[in-house]
Amino acid sequence: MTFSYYPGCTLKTKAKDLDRYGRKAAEALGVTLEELPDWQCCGGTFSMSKDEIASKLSAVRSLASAKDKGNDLVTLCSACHNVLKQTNDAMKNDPDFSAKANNYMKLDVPYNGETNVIHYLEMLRDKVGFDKIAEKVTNPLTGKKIAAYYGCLLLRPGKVMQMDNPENPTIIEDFIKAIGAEPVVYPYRNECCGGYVTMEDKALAKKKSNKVALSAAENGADMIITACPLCLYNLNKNADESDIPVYYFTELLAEALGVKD
Amino acid sequence: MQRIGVFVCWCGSNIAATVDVEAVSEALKSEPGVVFSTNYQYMCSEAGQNMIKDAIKEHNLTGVVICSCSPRMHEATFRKTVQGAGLNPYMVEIANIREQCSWIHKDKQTGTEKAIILGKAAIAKVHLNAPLTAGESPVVKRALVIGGGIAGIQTALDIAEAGFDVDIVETKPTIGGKMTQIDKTFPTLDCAACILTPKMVDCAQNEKIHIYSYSEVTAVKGFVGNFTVSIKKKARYVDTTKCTGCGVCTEKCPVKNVPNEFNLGMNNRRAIYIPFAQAVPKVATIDADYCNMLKNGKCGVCSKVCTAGAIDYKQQDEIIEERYGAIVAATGFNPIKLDNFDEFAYSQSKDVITSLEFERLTNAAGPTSGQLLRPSDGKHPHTIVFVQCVGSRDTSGCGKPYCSKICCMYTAKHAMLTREKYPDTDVYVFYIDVRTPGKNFDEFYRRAVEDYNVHYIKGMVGKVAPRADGTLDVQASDLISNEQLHISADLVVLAAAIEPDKSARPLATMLTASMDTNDFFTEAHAKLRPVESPTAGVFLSGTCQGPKDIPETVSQASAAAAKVIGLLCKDKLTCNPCVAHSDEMLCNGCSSCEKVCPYGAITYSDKEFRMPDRTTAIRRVAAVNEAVCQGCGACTVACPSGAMDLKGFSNKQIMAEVDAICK
Amino acid sequence: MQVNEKEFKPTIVAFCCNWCSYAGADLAGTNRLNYPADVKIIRVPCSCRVNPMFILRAFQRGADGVIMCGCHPGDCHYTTGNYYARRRMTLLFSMLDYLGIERERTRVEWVSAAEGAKFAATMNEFVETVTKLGENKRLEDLRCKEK
Amino acid sequence: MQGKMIARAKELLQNGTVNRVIGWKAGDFAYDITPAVFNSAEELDAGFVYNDFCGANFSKYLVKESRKEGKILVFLKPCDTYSFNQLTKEHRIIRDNIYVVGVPCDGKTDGETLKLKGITGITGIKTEGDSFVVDTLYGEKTIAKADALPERCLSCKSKKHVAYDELLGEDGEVCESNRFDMVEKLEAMSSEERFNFWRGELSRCIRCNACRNVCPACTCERCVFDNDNSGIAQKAAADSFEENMFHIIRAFHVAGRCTDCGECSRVCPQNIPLHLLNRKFIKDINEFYGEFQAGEDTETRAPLNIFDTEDVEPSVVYEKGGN
Amino acid sequence: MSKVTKEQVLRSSGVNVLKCMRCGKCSATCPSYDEMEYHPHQFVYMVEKGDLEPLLNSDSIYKCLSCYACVERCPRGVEPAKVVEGIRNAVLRQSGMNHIKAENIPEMLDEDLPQQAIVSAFRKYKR
Repeated sequence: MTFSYYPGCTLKTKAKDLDRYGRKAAEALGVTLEELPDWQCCGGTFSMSKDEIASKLSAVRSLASAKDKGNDLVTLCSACHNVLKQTNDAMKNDPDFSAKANNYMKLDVPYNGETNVIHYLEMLRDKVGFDKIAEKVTNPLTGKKIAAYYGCLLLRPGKVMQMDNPENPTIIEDFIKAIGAEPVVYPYRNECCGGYVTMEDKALAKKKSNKVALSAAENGADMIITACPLCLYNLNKNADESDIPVYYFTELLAEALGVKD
Repeated sequence: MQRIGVFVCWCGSNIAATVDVEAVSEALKSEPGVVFSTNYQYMCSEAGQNMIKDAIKEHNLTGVVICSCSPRMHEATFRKTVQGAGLNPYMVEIANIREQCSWIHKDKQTGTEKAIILGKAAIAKVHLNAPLTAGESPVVKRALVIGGGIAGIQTALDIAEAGFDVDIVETKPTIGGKMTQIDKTFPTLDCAACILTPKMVDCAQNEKIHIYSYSEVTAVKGFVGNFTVSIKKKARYVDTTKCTGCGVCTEKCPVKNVPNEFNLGMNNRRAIYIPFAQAVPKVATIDADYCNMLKNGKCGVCSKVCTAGAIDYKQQDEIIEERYGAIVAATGFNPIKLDNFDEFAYSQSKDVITSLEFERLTNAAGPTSGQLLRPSDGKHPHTIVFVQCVGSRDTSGCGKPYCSKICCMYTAKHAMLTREKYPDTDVYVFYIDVRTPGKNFDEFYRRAVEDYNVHYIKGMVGKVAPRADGTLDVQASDLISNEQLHISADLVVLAAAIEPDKSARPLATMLTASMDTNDFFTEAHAKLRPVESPTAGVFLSGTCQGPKDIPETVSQASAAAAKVIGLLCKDKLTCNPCVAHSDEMLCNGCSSCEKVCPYGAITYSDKEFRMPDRTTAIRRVAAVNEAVCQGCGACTVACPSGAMDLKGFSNKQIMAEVDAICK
Repeated sequence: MQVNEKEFKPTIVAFCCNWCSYAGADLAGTNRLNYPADVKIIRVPCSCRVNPMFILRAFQRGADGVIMCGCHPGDCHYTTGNYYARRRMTLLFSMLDYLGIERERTRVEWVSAAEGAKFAATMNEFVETVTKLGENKRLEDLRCKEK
Repeated sequence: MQGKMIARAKELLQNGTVNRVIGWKAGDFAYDITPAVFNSAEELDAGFVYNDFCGANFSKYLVKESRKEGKILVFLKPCDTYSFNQLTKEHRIIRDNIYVVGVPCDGKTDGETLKLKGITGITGIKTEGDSFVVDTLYGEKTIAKADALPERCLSCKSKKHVAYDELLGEDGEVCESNRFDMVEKLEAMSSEERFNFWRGELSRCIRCNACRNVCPACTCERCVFDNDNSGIAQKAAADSFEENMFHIIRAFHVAGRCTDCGECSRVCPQNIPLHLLNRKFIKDINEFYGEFQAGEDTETRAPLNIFDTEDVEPSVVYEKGGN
Repeated sequence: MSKVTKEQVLRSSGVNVLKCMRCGKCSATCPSYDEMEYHPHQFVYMVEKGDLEPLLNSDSIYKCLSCYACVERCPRGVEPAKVVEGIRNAVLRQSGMNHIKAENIPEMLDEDLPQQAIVSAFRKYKR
């Protein structure tokens, strides 16, 4: 099983763990992740404005390059996934935007959203299969009570992301079961942690991240896992009313598969 | 050559505002065959109709073209008019210059030009019209009501009252429908069971009414006055003629964990059950999905305890066929599934319930014997939040675009009853709009606010977060005070939108009745024929036509019954004379037409013909049964030789219209 | 100065079944939903009444586009008529395309009695498409054209 | 084979199974063979032939013949039996009045084709392996079948008889055929190219009606083109539209019924490849509604007289390739 | 600063504010509600009225977390967050209106702050 892989800027710097464990686990599962040779930063956030073209072009370039490779494009960072998926959707379904973007890009063959963008979690669920993962787990995290934190970008807008039920997701919970731990469902798992304003408004970021962390703790979780570097940072740094640890889900996956050196 | 009269209607200003009616009647005057052309304010008025009649007599008209509204509106009117003047009613053609011209074009010149062309097409067609005579078909004096809720019950009772036989087909083991699950009814607060169950008993006892419970319609053939319907009587593994409804079996059955649908799964029933005490017919039914005897042949307890010997594990589904003159659809509604609304935590918390579940929680025959208790821990809730419009008025694709109509009133009822019975309970209602048109409805809602101090808050709930301590954190907006609220509630009640029952869509297909995009049955006319389907002989009763409360449902049910009685009173119906006809001289006998005819109206026989060369030949030729043919025209295109044609819509007529339009 | 060429107004024939699409067209009118006057509707009892001969005839007499509307599959007033119509039109359109007649000049659309808005939108779209194609020159009878 | 056929025909005449025989009869020249009815052993001896020029399909003659007194013997090649079945299915021929003897066929040529290849003065023909050996006034000439067979034989769809009372010789199998190649080629062209191709072909039509007269599916009591009441009566193609119209309507009328016997193209004096119209319908039907071969049996409903609720929408035409 | 028009905001956001039925679910679901002077439903309503000035001058446009909760839960498919972003973009596109200035960045940084926070802050708040 071979996929194109888009790591994104943060995974190359502050979130190396997310990337490193993700690659190791993939290898252990027999999945080949081929890093797009010429990927560019996705821009970090998808501009909701229809007339914003330029800021979305770097994402389009990466998508077009993945199309040439011919494999599904796997992302790991929630934010990159959101940007690539939304941009791809616009290229596919917004003729006005795709015409303008193609005009700017001057590709040999116009790009119209042909690449299939999937998140690493979707790859685990739909391509590898959680039951297969459970079989390969050598070091099950038995007894661990883990709270999945989806945040906002992984699931929404639901019509575009189409990963799971945006209000009652199960994909990370199923993942947690696959690695032998017990998922803890709590209501704030899909509410925003306020990561965006961490530079701008610390107080708001603290308030929101505390709400998430406390809700997870209140429901008996030992730890929180996430797919988003910004959420991880924010929950670690700003959720000061709770000391619940936060990990990348790939780290636990690598641990369960016995490849976390 | 026809002598044609042209009559252009102004329809007040509806046509005249964007079509120069004078110019149209003037232009059409010079068309071949037109000997008279005029225009008038309202052709459908008595004066207008007299104008047509006078012109027919004065000018010896043989054909009439009326440029007016849609033929779907007044074709029948004008056919009657010309008939009054001695002309064959099928010598009229209508040019639709209102719906398909004046109402959609703003520019007068454009509208006028198009109206002239439409008029010319109608003239071209009427040139080729021939007088047609309608045949007759008999009416079977028996009606079928599909659905045994309050709508179906009322319709059946009224039809039976008029002396006609009527059958009710109900998929559930008992009639009664949703109303059996409701506790009290607004705005009078009388007990639903007290007013419904006597009607159910009336149905059972009325000798004109036959109830097919636990049955469904599987096929419908025929047409108005003469439908043939297949009804599947599902195996209930109990001989209904022997069962006395004593209920011993339902107490002894060892399978105790079947979710009780009557209480919406909030408690359990046995594998053999009677839905509730007042069920009609009051007989037991075995749930084949759970019965041990039927699943693996091990048990047989019910059979042993049944003194009447009514249990029959070998019973099979049975299909019976019955003929009817009229069919009433009364398939009712269901609350929508709330899968798309998990922000309200319906699937995460037992204490988030729907309004129908709330009805069961307050009903004396419900799982809590009428005590309002939290499903999670059986404690009294002290703060209750009602959320309105859950899935109603939703155009995002998650819910239904329409207003479910009944939620405002039943929520006011729930809030009021709660406050009355448990005055220590805080009750909040989040609303977008409170819609209470109806007799004594707004007064009812105001009582909830003014007399019972229910907190009505203009705003919506955004998120319900179940807390570890069992409370529900309700995050909502209060648009009047412009703040975001957090209410710690014990129970949240969602007013889920209602939708037509799933059986309605396949039924509509069988009945060839049309449906709207929400799967409600379409009425023949939104204002003037609200209880008839566009398909002749099919009538609509209750919520299958649109959201309705009980009083409205009952009025519509009686209205549908009146329409059915009107039909069944007739001994014969006039057939549509626009039927297919085969030219025997051209017929190849190939059977193509017979294959595509949906009514089996075409038969073949060998016939002796005198050929042009004076020999005789035996040829296989088609013949159309005009009483059975409905005039769709499928055969006319299947026929390679052009032997088959359709009266009133002949090849030449349609091509004449094409020519007139394309000229 | 050059005289402006007269703006091309296509001739469009729409065959509409009486029970769904003609009623849908009526609803478009009742709701005052505009679509170009170039569309002229011919009422037929059912889409299965539409003979390929009618469509060819329309082209012969100078139609630039022909559209057929019927009940949605499964909702035919006569139960099955539109299913036959669907096959006939699919094959006929494919043949016209095969002969090099622009495929956009023919169309089938299912419009229910409740879909006035869809009717108007469909007609607007179809007229626009046909207007772009211009006059139908590949399948016309010159003798039938006005000089 | 000819000898066997005459012998068998005589037997059947003699024992009263049939009272006449429809077969091929030599004309003035060896290659202009015409259909004829033989009433006696003598007539058979005098004129009955069966050789590599006997291409004509007799099925259509049976529409009239089967309505006459007594039973008639007919010799059918594999491809003729498909037309025969189709006509039986449509009640156009009375099966009980016909005795069918299936005869094998390895492709039939005609004088016209041979002449174009430079073979004239033909006095006889026989098959030797993959070649025809033609006797001419100028001696024996050999020509490869691949060069002398018409398209319909080169892309033969079946050597199997689907209807017969008895067989002479071995029965064959349904063939792998490449008969849709040209249709595919046309489909791949641009709309403009297709238009020009068909204008080039159809503009040669002289409306001689040969295609219609020979077509085993065109057996209407009265053709719509000859019927003043049909609204589309037309005797001669007066302009490009009418040329198109005649062939579109004709192809549509036989759609789902045409067995692809190829007679239309065989008889066209202008060499218009009319079979390409019929094959387009056949190909579309196969693709849209599943494989269907008209005349394969006498029960299966014609594709246009049946439907599936999940049929493709007409918009499939816009979605396919080309433009 | 040239005048920002309602049409500009509508075009840029691609939102049809007329679809709003004033249920207030957007504001009910907004995680930044208490930090905002004008709330999501007010953005929609005020843009519909053409009352843009207060919004353009309010800090509320920087409080939106772009978390799509209102987009996801709006029963009418109005997508209020896009209106907020439309207003914000209108402000940022005016020259010299960068909300975050590069010279202020170093003091906001700490060593663990992920790249994406900086990148997105620039994208979102800078012209």
